[in-house]
Amino acid sequence: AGEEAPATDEEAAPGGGAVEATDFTVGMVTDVGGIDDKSFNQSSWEGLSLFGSEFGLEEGTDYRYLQSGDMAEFEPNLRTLVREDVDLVWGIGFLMEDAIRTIAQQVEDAQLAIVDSVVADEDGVPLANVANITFKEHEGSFLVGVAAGLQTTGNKVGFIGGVEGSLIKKFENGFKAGVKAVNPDAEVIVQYAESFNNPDRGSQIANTMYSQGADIIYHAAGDTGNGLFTEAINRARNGENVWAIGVDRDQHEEGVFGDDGQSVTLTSMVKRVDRAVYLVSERTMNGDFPGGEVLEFGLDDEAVGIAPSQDNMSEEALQAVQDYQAQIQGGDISVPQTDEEYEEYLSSL
Amino acid sequence: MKKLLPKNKLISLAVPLIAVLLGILIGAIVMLFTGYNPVLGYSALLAGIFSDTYYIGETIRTMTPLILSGLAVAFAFRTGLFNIGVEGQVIVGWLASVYVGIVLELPKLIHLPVAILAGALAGALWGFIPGILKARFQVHEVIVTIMMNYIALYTANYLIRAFLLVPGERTEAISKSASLASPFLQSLTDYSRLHYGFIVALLGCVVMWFILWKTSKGFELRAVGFNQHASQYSGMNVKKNIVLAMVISGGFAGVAGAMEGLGTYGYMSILSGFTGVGFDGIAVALLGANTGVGVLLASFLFGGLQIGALNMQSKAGVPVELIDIVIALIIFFVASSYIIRWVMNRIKKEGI
Amino acid sequence: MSYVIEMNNIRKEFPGIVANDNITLQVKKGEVHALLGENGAGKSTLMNVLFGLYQPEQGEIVVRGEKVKITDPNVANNLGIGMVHQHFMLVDKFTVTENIILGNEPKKFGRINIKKAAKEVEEISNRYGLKVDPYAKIENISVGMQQRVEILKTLYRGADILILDEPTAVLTPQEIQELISIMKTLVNEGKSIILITHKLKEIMAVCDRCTVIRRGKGIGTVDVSDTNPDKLAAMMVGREVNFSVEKGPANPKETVLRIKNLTVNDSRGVTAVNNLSLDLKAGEIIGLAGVDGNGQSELIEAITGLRKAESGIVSLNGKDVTNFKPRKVTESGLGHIPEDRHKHGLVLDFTIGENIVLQTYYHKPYSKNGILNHHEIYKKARSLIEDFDVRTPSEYTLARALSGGNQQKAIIAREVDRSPDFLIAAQPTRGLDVGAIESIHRRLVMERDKGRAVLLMSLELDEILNVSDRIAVMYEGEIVDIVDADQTNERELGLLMAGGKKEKEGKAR
Amino acid sequence: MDFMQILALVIPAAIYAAAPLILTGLGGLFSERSGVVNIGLEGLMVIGAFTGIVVTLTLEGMGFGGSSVWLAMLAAVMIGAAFSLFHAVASITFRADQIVSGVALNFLAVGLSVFLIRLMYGKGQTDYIRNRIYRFDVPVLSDIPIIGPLFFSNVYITSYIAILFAIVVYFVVFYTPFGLRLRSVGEHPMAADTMGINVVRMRYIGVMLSGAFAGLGGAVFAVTVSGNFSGTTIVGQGFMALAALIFGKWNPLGVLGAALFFGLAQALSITGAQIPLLANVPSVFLLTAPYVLTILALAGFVGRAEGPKAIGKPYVKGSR
Ligand SMILES: Nc1ncnc2c1ncn2[C@@H]1O[C@H](COP(=O)(O)OP(=O)(O)OP(=O)(O)O)[C@@H](O)[C@H]1O
Ligand SMILES: Nc1ncnc2c1ncn2[C@@H]1O[C@H](COP(=O)(O)OP(=O)(O)OP(=O)(O)O)[C@@H](O)[C@H]1O
Ligand SMILES: [Mg+2]
Ligand SMILES: [Mg+2]
Repeated sequence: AGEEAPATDEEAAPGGGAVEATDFTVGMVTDVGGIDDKSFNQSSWEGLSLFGSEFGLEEGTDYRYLQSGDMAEFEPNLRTLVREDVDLVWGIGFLMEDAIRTIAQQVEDAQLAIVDSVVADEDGVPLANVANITFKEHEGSFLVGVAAGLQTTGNKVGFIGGVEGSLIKKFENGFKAGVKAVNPDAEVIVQYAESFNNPDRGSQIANTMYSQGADIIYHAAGDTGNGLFTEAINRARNGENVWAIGVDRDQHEEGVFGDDGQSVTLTSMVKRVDRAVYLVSERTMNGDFPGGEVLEFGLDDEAVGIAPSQDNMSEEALQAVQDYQAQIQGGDISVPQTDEEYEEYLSSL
Repeated sequence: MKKLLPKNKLISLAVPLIAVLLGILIGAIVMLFTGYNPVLGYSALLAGIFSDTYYIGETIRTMTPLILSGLAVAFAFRTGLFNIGVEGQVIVGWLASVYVGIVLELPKLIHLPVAILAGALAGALWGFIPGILKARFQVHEVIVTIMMNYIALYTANYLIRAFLLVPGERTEAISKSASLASPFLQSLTDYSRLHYGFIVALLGCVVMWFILWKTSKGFELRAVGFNQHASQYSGMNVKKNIVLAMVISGGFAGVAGAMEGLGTYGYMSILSGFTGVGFDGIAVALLGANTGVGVLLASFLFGGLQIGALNMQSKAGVPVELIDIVIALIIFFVASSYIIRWVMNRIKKEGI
Repeated sequence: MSYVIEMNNIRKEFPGIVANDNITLQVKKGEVHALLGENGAGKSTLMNVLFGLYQPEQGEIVVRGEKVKITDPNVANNLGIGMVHQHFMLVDKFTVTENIILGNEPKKFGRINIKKAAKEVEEISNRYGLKVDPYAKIENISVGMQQRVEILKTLYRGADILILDEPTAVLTPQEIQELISIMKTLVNEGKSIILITHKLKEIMAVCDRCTVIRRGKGIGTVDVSDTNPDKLAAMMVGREVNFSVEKGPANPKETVLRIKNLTVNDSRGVTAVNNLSLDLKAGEIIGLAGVDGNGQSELIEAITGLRKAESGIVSLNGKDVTNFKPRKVTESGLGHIPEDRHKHGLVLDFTIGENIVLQTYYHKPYSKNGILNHHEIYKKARSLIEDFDVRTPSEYTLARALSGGNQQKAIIAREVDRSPDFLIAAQPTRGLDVGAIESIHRRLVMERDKGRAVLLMSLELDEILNVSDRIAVMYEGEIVDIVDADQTNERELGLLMAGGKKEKEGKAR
Repeated sequence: MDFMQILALVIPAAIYAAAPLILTGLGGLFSERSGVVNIGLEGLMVIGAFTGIVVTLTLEGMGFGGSSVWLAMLAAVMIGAAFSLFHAVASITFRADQIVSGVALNFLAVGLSVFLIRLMYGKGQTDYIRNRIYRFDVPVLSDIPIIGPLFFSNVYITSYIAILFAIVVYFVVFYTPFGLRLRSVGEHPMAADTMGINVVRMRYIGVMLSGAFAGLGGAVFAVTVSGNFSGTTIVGQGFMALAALIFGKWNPLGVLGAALFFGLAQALSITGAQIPLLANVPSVFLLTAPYVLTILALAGFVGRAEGPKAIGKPYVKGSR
């Protein structure tokens, strides 16, 4: 599974090069991070860009993005696109749920899509004109947990979350489950930074965790997680043997230190928002808008998993990751998402 | 002397106008030098404010909390205090109004005012703390209010997370009976988020003017702001008035928060950072010369620029940050009104 | 005879006013030259021109026979001109030495050589008899010592032409005597002095010649030996001035103010008023005399509720008002013209109208149910401006824009208009010219004759003697004696103020 | 974790977090001691951080390697000083309200820097710099028991620089002619004027020094803490520095102490979650601790902070 190339490569395009200009238009609204946040906004835009260039759309008119300066701009930005009759309007991130709901209910012929959330009406029924894209982050996190559990030398690993909530809980519980699966004695230290964009806090939390003896730390904290890499590099340069696990994208680059290209990144849990964006956009262009559906992208779709950079992974870990992936896909393991499920999972071990 | 007066008034009016023009002019120069077309940029900006009822609705919606936070800053200024803590007061006001909007069940006629009042009270409480510290211990209100901003941010986030969280990193929505949202106004403005809050904001302008200039309490508040010794000498309770000034200022800010909670959003999210409403309020108050009408006009300018900037980004590709630059320059020129006046007097003299 | 300074045909304008209109001033070497004029006549302006703070629109300055252009104070300093400003130019938080060496610091390895500087300061101060403590902070020393520091500043820079702008306005009689002898020492050393003062007696005492200006115009220069105070005053204001206050005998009635065994601490917690008792009757003026700092200010603050009384009783019209809030005391019949008009008397950024109702704004008719009635407020202001001859463009003018004398008139108007049974006037004429003083004194007597009790606190013995019926002398927080005004004189009062009655020796501080 | 371990964790973290605040606070001190309020410290830090990152990235691209950050910090000092001219011209020459001018500076700094970032890189934030300033153990000293691990291990050289600056500034402000003149201008500009001191020039120097120091503070933050630049790199640190200035009573050593105190509270708020005794305390208490403690300290034992007397007022020759 790990051999998959990033979405920017040709093969990721299921359409396969049938380049023909259409009059389809698509737009996305980013969170405050913008399209270069090294995280899901960027990933989404990569997916949309690939989609656009594959199908001969013109950037800026046929496919484009609007960046939100703050939360108050979600709705105006989304509405701008809807008002311009853009065929498919993406809201990137669960924070846009309410804005999308409002607009979807008011403008019934709009076609909207949201990443990481499900937009439902008062009765909990998904709205018919919104496509909901979610990921099985817990599954991918489980796999990096397995790697961490096997490669820790001190039986102590750490998890840094951005802001506590059901989404990041999926990362946390999946990760913990993975660690425990292969190394029941290992301790997992968990701390939330209460922010997705505070690398300073990220590095201090990492500092504390490493000081306590954790040698591998996984983060699901957006920009805050960059502090983890700073701290890990700081320590690695002083000769300590510490690792970081990246999230969302292959974060090998972030961990590079020294002149010969070593990286403190053990591996990364990739979440292929680009792929989902590409696929759903394509479906919509082809007249198959998945409105009202909740699309759950997981290991099966190769939409979550471990990153292609695997130099720092041990053979044993790589092997174990593959085994567990098969088990999950085969339904032998049900990866916990919530704290309750995790408790259950633990007692079942 | 008498004859000079209208002329002076004219200059006073002209100064902010000139400041705005200069700010926009330099913005155009910046665009020109950085490869954007200023004509295209500004026409997109204008179109993004006026070209559609939707934009007008959004502009007014953006103005609403700005007016109130501007009033909060202006009120404090008028009473000799610098309230940098409007931001924090907005946050607690937002939370309190939403909380009341969620937990109470009352007929609209009662629920809505109570929810707004809750916002005002929370903001007032947040203003009370720096007020009492200033009055009792002479602690500089500027630092305390800066600190209170952070406390508000973290505390509000904590309270939401601990007690009010629903999926989506936010509180649940307020009941309809506490909502300022208006389907009528929305349909009038092509589904903008315009809500009845702007009436509250307009009332706010009147209230501030009334308190400061028409009541004996306002007389005291201003006197204490200008000269504590003389106020004490003339029998005013200086400490009480300092606290009261901060409380009222915080109250305005709290209502600004309520506008977001009860109007624009109908809930409160976990905030990843400051809302900016409070800090913009400082600029609005300054540009508006700390008067009710001035604040109203200034927040129209700011709200319009902020909403229009979105269109400028999407239509002309000019980054929204350009508007921040323009706003900064406008504040700069307003502050430097001395030099504008000086130049204008020069021109006039030479003209005669 | 050559002049050390010649200012010829100086003209200086401010927006809307010609402060100096073709003034000529010639100062001889080694003389004390008085500059006399009403408030606002343009004296300070002229001196600021000489010192380089202002540039004249017209005219020339000749120093020691050479035509010069004094573009800033540095130039003046280099020409040997030093100025002691009407309002002290001292940095409160600096020490005496730091203030003196500022801008001219002796250095050692890049740092200030404060020891050397302090020694120099001590040397100069000993040479001219200007006693100062080089290491004391300005905020902790007396006004008199601050003045000496100002003079030292100029001497440290080697000035031999000294400008002293109203140096005595803030001094006690003793300090004035000291200053006069210092001036004499300086002149004997060959230095020249330009002295601005409103006190004609001082001119007669130390000055050789006197230049009079009126409304920005030079009136003339006279030899002091050829003139007398009446002539000078007439020159200054352009008419005859009556110095002695015309008043009939007092007609005291019932006791209005009764103070019994009052003890008050000052801001540092030291006893400032010590077990003091005093009765004041309707229809009389008691003058409160004393050297500054003997508890007068604290006494007044305690009476008015601005300061807590530690023990004792203050009663007004038979009602105990001890430690009442200021407003309660005011409402019980107190009017108070405060010592510091800018700090306590006025809200400078309020209009005259608003200042006029500063004590009464919450009353009918100025407000009703908490709502102000601007119409009534400004109606009142207009009538008081008229009655008290406050010179202001309008009742909407900010108090800040008024001259000192007119600000004081506005305060007096406000306080007197409420017809208080008891009126405190603390230093009501400080810094004002004779014309203004005359009218204020007349007003105080008028109030007495209407049956009010007046407590006049002043550091000016002339004022105390002229206006009061009885004089209470304070020394170290106690009233050492109460004497009838027409049965005492300056000498006796001076002795009492120095603690004479208690047979205490030494300085009064 | 044992107590020593906690200290070894918290104290270096406190010093590290304090460094940008110390530098910026010292900058504010120069400006305010000369009589010019500087709310614009935040904006000046933004410019410093912006310069620090952009110059580092550019120099790295040109192959300067490890020296890039140092040159970048130097550049930040100069650009910071130049940018502060905006505040100086407005508030000194144009007699603008100093608070207003500072607020405008803050708006301008964020707007301009992000605008330029978009122009230069086509996106809202920069890449991460490669050559950061990394921690090191001071040779020999770090081996001293107790003191070594607390103060000489895991330290940033920039922290030492900041502390050194605080001491130097203390000397300059209180023991040199320049310092005396600077303070006199902030206390009583007219008095200074009559003593032949050029008030306007002193104030320009004060404000530009504040720009230089705050620029350095921003750059230090950027190259040690954030590693890249975006509109949210500096959020509130400038205001905290201002608080440190007031808390420290406009005294360089006071600023040092206040900044260290803030740093300590911040370090505790992060590390506290993993300290057994503090782990069960809701995080909000730790998060808000620095701010609450500052307020309590001001109300309780620090008491009234009285600034330079003439602060905030434009100096107009001959006015009274
Ligand atoms: N800085 C200033 N700017 C503008 N006008 C001023 C300024 N200073 C003083 N004035 C004007 O000068 C006039 C006289 O002011 P000044 O303080 O010299 O009064 P004064 O000489 O003490 O008068 P009085 O005899 O009433 O005490 C006032 O009318 C005031 O408006
Ligand atoms: N800075 C200023 N701006 C405007 N007008 C001024 C200023 N300074 C003085 N004046 C005006 O110049 C006139 C002369 O003022 P000046 O201070 O020289 O009077 P003065 O004779 O020293 O009075 P005083 O006895 O009160 O000290 C005043 O009436 C005042 O109106
Ligand atoms: Mg005067
Ligand atoms: Mg004068």
